[in-house]
Amino acid sequence: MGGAVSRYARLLARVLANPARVAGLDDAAWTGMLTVAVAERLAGTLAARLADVAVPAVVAGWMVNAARQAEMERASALWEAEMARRALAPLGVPVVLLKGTAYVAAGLAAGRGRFIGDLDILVRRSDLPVVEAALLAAGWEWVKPDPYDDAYYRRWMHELPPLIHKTRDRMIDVHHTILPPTARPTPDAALLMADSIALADGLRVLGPQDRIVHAAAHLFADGDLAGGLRNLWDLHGLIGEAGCDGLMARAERHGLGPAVARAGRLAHAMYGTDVPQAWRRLTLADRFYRRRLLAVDGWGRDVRPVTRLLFYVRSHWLRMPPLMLARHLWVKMRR
Amino acid sequence: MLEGFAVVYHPASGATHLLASPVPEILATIAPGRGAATVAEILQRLAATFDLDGDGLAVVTARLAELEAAGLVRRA
Amino acid sequence: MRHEIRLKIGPVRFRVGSDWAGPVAALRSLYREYPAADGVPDYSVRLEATRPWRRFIRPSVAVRGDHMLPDALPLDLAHGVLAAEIGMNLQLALGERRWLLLHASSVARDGRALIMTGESGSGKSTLAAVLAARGWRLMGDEFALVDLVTGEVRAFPRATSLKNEAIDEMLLHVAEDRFGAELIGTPKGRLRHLRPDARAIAAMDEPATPALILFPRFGPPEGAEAMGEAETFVRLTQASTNYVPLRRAGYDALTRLVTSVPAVAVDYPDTDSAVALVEHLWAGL
Amino acid sequence: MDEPEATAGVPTRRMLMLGAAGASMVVTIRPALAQTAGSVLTCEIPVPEPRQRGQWIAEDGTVVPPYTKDAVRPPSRPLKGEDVRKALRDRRLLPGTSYEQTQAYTRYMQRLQNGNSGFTCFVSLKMR
Repeated sequence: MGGAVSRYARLLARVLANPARVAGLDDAAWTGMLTVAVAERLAGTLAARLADVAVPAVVAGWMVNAARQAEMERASALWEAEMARRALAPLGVPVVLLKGTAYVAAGLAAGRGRFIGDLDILVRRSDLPVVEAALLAAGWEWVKPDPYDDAYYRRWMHELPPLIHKTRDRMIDVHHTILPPTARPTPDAALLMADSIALADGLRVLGPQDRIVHAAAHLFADGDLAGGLRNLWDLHGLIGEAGCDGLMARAERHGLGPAVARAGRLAHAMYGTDVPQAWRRLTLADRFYRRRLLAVDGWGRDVRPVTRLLFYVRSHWLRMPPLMLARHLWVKMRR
Repeated sequence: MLEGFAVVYHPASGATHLLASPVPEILATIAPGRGAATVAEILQRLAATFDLDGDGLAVVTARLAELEAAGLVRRA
Repeated sequence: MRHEIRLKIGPVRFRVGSDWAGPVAALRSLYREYPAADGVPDYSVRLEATRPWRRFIRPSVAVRGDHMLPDALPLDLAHGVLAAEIGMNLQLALGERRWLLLHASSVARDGRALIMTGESGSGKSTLAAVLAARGWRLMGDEFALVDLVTGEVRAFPRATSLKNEAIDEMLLHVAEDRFGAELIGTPKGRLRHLRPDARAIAAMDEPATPALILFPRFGPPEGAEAMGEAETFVRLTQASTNYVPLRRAGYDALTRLVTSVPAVAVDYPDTDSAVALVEHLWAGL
Repeated sequence: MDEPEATAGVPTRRMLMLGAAGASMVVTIRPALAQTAGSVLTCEIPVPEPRQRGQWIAEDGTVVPPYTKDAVRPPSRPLKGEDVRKALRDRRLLPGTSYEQTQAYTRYMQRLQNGNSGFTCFVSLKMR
């Protein structure tokens, strides 16, 4: 398993798990590893991991760039969350931060150096109309004024169509649950909300084990595994902080036992995450996932096109019942 | 011409803003130490330092809305 | 990748990979006098076929790398050097956080730097090349790198990119053997690279203290007008590719620059009068 | 309030001109996208976006089904940034298009938002 093409992706995973392994790396290994880190949006994470180990002088400049960019993203993400908080506070409804912004706001290991793009929040489904109106009044606007996409999102997705702030150019995704209603597992959104934790400013984050469930759902039940190395690194940190006691029971309540178990097995295999004995061995299918996670070469190029395509088709399959998939592709195709 | 503008850096947002008069003067009335104020109080504080022309209430309300959108002031 | 070259331009190390030999051979020739760039690059640039078969049939170069812009238009293989130049510019423009980047040309004399910034077509590249031919040290024609701590300018002397009439103009000042091959019909028109002289390359790691900022504009009538600090500040934020992401550090560096260095908007009808204006302003500092 | 740090001097005078309520007195420095893309220059704008392939463009720049009354056919290839820039600057027609097509395509591009294909390219052209 593996092969030369993913050599630097595997090196990156090993170094993230254990930064001391950079000792003795030659220039070619550094070059390949740093390039993979940029391509997989793990540059800031790697720089944070390497902050306390000795690195050769030739990579110091790269480290400065990565660390400063990560610090900028952290500060921008927190400000965007604060602006959303100000817009929504008068409503008095619970607002839960998700993913990267939640990790930095709560000071979690997964947030250290992390790349952060959009702001993701979770609100109660019944609050969606007032939240939408408050955001529109505070300067957010629809990204795509397109009726089909709009109807599609409202009917089938677990989030509002994306909004972008008109002066800050930042996107916000407003979720009412963590997977599309059409997907086979049906997470218990009310339970996620009920067990969420308030931060000092009134914004909330998911409970420790629900964060794991969400990250696993995001990685395995809701996408084509693009950026998977990064998402799996999140899981490594989240599992390290929350532990695995009672985790499977929690995952089952959201219908996501298999996704969480797979996340645990792969995180252990790739990053040495501390998990129960049962998760310390990869299944045959897991190995195929690992093959996809590592499908990037030392120039940052996507490799293994067939593996990638299979996971892409799978991502659509997971989100929609077959008849709907056909209709979706048909509407997309005819336009 | 841009002279006469105040250039301010706002650490929380990382944004740089150019503020034209009377915005810097309005901000000064609610600077840390002087405490929060209603629109009417801001007008009073301005009038203590300056002679004012025009429709003070409408202008101060409009400027505060701009400042709020930029995240520089917050409704208490 | 099949073909690869390492380049060190000023303080920045690149590796450029290519699906074809041509672009790498052209870069090798253009940068033959530059010091070896071993070690670990700061950035990788990839010149790739847009589709596997496009390596052979109507070859078309996609510019990719660590940092990419959406919507980037592929280039003809014949313009591979331009593709590499665009790729390297883009890495700095999108990825660089060590210095405040100004989209500007710069030259130096006695350790002090003249920074020239303006829209493309303002003649800032040509002006820098002409001043270099008249004894100034060329620091760069695309980016001036302002140190966030010291405020000094670092050089980024990549091959000067001359367009259209500027090529003919520079052939009057510099021997033709310093030019690369002429590229016809690029998206920027006719384009030819000029290799910086030995002095510019030898001194490329030496910073200079900024002494004067010019906003040149090509066209009559001749004139020079001092620019206020606030206007200079705002114009330079728009000339910087990384002012906003640098946050506080960018604000501090730019504030220091505009409050310590005079800025002048100059209009010039021809190169000779521009050089005379520059010398006059420089003498008056 | 949050605390901004002022630099250039705040003008102080006894008479304070308040100006009009409708004017904008707070301007925020935006990222210089133009300079970033300007160093790249070669970009293109698909009209309409690839996912809307085959649709036509109405007079007001919206994307409409083919053969809609008063709508125009989309260009067969994405528009080149440089052609768009010249057309905008010189108020000329885009190469190989009619007046109506140039109008419709321009309005289409003006409606693009961040996230749409071609947005970055179009913004960079307008700003240079």
